[in-house]
Amino acid sequence: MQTWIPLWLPGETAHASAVDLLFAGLLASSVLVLVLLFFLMGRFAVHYRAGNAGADRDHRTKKSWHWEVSWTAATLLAFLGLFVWGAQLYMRLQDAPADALPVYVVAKQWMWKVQHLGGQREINELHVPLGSAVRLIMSSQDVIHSFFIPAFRIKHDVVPGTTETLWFKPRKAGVYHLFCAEYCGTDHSRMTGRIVVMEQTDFEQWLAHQDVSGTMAEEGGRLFRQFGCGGCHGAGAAVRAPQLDGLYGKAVPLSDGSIRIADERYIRDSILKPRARIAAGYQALMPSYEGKIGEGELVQIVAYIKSLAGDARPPR
Amino acid sequence: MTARNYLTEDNSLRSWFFTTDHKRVAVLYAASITLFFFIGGAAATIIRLELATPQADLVTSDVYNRLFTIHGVIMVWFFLIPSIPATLGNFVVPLMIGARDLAFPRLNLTSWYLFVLGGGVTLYAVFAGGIDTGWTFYAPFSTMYSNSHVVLAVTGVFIAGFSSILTGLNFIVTIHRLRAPGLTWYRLPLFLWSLYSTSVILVLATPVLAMTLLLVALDRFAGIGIFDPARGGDPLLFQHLFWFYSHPAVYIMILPGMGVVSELISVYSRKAVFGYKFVAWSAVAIAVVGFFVWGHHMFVSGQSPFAGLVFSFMSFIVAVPSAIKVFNWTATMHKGFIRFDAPMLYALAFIGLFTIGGLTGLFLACLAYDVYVTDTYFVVAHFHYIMVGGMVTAYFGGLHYWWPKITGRMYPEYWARAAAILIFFGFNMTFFPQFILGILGMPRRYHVYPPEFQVWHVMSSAGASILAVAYLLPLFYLGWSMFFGKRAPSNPWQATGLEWQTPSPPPSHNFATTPVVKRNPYDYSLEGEARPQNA
Amino acid sequence: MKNGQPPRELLVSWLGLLALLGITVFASYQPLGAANTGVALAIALGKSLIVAAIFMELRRGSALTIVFAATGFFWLAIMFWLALADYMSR
Amino acid sequence: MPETPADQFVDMRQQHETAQLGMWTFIATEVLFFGGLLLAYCVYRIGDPEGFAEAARHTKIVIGTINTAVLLTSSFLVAWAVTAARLRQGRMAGLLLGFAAVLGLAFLALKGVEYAKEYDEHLIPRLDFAYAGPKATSVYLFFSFYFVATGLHALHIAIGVVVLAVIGWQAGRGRYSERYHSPITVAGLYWHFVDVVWIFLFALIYLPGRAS
Repeated sequence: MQTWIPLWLPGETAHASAVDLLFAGLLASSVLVLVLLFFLMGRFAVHYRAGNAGADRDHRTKKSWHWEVSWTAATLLAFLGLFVWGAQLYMRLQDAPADALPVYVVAKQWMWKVQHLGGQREINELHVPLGSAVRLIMSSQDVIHSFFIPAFRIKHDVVPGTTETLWFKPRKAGVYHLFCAEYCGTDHSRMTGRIVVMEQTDFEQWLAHQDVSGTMAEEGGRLFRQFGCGGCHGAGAAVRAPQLDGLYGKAVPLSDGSIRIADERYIRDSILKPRARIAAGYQALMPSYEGKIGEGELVQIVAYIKSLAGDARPPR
Repeated sequence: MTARNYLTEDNSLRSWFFTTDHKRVAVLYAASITLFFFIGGAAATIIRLELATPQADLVTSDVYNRLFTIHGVIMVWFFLIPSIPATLGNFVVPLMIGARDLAFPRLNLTSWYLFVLGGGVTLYAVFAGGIDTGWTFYAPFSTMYSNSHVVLAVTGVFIAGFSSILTGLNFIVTIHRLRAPGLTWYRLPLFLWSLYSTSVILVLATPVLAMTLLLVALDRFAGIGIFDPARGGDPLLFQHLFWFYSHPAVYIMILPGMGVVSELISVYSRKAVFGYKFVAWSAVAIAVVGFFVWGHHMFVSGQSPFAGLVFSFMSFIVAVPSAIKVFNWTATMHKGFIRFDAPMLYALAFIGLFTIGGLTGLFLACLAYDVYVTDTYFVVAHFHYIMVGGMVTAYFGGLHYWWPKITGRMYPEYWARAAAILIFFGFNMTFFPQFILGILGMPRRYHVYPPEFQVWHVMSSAGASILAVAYLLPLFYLGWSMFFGKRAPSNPWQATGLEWQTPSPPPSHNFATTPVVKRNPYDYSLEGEARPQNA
Repeated sequence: MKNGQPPRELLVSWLGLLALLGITVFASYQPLGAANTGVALAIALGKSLIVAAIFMELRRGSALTIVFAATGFFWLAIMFWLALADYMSR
Repeated sequence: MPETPADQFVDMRQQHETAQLGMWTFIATEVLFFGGLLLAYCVYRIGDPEGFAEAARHTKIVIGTINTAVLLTSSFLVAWAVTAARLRQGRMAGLLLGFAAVLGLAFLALKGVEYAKEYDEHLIPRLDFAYAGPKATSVYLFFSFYFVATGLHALHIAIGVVVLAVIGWQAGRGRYSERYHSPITVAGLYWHFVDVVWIFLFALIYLPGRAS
């Protein structure tokens, strides 16, 4: 990866290749415009310099509107094409594949804390298997950070108070840079890490060799009981609260008539701001857990509630 | 014995600090922004020195963060935004429209005092320990987590904001109400069209920044929680409010430059600007459409994908009027009598650098590509091509062009051309490598960085040292020319504008008799002879 | 206008404004659901138009003055439209 | 009495039009200034309409309504004063502006009473805020907005009172006429604008949630 004068960073996902193609398109059109412009400027500057008395300056273009209309139309068309190209790639980035492997990321000044479904934890490193799509569920404990993997051509801000997601599907084993791309204070430039892409079998071995006190769902379940959530949400509870079994990924009708998909952000918001969105047919009784649950605990509870739905696929 | 002019009218210090003459206010502004330019430049110099190696060796991370914050805050609010409008604009707007002064001369002086006060408060924040939020003051870092003088700095910018609002207000009203007889809108020089558009942005966007900064300050010391997620606030709301100002502010920092270049290209090509109406209205279009695009700073921030699509689309649209201008400037040179005086060299450099900056702007408007290069050095390179390659170059071009009018002296042409060329090369050497760094994935605002990026950083730092020398040159030869330069005639460039039809330097009241405008601007004969607007 | 008497149009506008104030307070206590907000804002807009047209003499103002008066609100609409476009589609 | 225009103007008419246009431009600036704050209000109100309704019920609608009437009346007096001044009824104009300024002071006094009540009810964010109930977060944000918005508005009123007093005094000495009335007209525009801001603040702060 180390060359003396690096000129290019190879893209290592299918998305990265598509982005690189887009880059080539943008670059080609820009260079075309620049060459044309510099050629004309250079030619005019030389040929029509004041010293060149011999240049033909009669028959100047007087009427300008057809020139104006044609170059305006040409630029507009080219821009529209580039817009559509960039936009459809971007929209593809919004939908993670159904079988993507969820990994939880909590950002804080100045480190990335990662937890896998099996409970394995790592800091400033993210081990992922080759050939499988990975979906990061990210939240921040303090300020805004941004999860940036240059080799995959993706980044997304991690904003405190909400959950953001990002997915990728590596196609080559190796070690890649992880950067924090949103300025976050003193050690912003040291909030970096490694993305380690391993063969499937190596990855499983790696998972098995980590110290684990329980899967995320198990730990989340412990917290669920510790906070007494089951007192209302459990089967046969005295208070009538929505059942959480099979909740994840479902469409939930709300009391204001709208419908929300129960994704990670919904579950998280429902714990922290339970009164903002009330499931239809229920009373607004639940207290807010804002400030009572740490960011790391929260993702475990979310993982637990997700596990109640049987599988961990992202919502459609 | 020279005739009395605005410089020699009264030499007491008091007459300068209580002047209501727009020309003197312009000189006051020029002096103060020059000071700020070199303060911001000093910060940039240390940054570039530090980045020559991947490790931290010159300063600590906390100091580094303060340096790039100061560089940004000073350069944006205390140099770029007032640069062309408050100095060149202040000086030539009344002259170009044949008026005796701006509509509100006392307000104009007030605006300079507010600027100095805001600058003073900001500098105090710097010397009291600095600010480490970046010029963008992103919440909740600025409101909850930063341990630096955020409230002071924000106060300084807040005050300076009112200074720019007052300048904008003054220009708008002046251009509407104080034009000389016969000076219709389509006879206005294009510099005025772009200053008018700039003023519209100043007046309508700056108050939103004022409110945003006020909320940041209140969030910080009064805990109102508007941007604090722990209190139910939304950090993205800060970004919406901030960029509602700060994206249009980018056009505050380029439109005046476009205006200057329109003047220069025409004068030194001895030809009317090609497609006058298109160039004029494209300035207005940029000012208006520029308000619809701010969300392109937020494509990866957690804004909804739908909003991303809208903002991306609008960002492509706003690039069209800029393209129109570039094409028209080039067409203006066609069949002209092109002279390569220093201002023209700056104008040509502007077109080239601005075009590169603008085209790379398309990369950033393009959703999927922006996801990759936003918050990397690609963005840093892009906006320096616009702000420094564009605006600062245009400022120097305009400064040289109107220098004889302002000081009554000619600058030394040889040195001026040398500086222009040196600036052009130093600039490209500094900032072009940063595009490559961005494409390699180097994030911005990094104090230490992985070693594979070093070679490009070294090149950039080397370029920066050339650029630093190049920017110091004009300080010396322009300073020299103020006292020893050749005396300037009233119209050294044989230009058509009204400002050239009065002595250099102009008398205190600009014109002996109010000029009557009879012609379009840029009226040159086929042989390149100028026909002044009032002839 | 006689000495010591207010011009008729000013007097009428003032009484109209006070009447609208009464109406808006009354209406806010009526259970109209989501329409309460709409009614309150519509009446606020009505009151502002009276103030602008009569007290601020926009009614007799030049086209330019009217454009200037409207500009601030147009730009406000841009800000609300695009920012809320984000919030409503999240 | 200045009967000749300032240096940069050709005649009084041009000077007057310029002053007016300047004030309208300033008003456009002010619209966007308050607009930024209103956007914050709208975003959070849309996020939790019921929370904001609940919070709004804790505002003092009687004082708010009286204050609205006070401002509307003072605006009316100012408009009347401008007409009077142009007709060279200087004493009359001075008196009316004086009244208007006094109404402005009354507004501020009532606002003070209101703040005191809210302090007693522990509704001041950070300083003294205690609110039990599920909607506490939204109530907090609402009152943050409330104090910033009304505080800034009160600052505008305070500046306006000083301006009205000075202009009123000048008017009383017969300074203004049909020929020269820019300062009084422009001051009036400012006062009416501050009134308009209040009209919207009243609808957004005091009226929500009254019906339920």
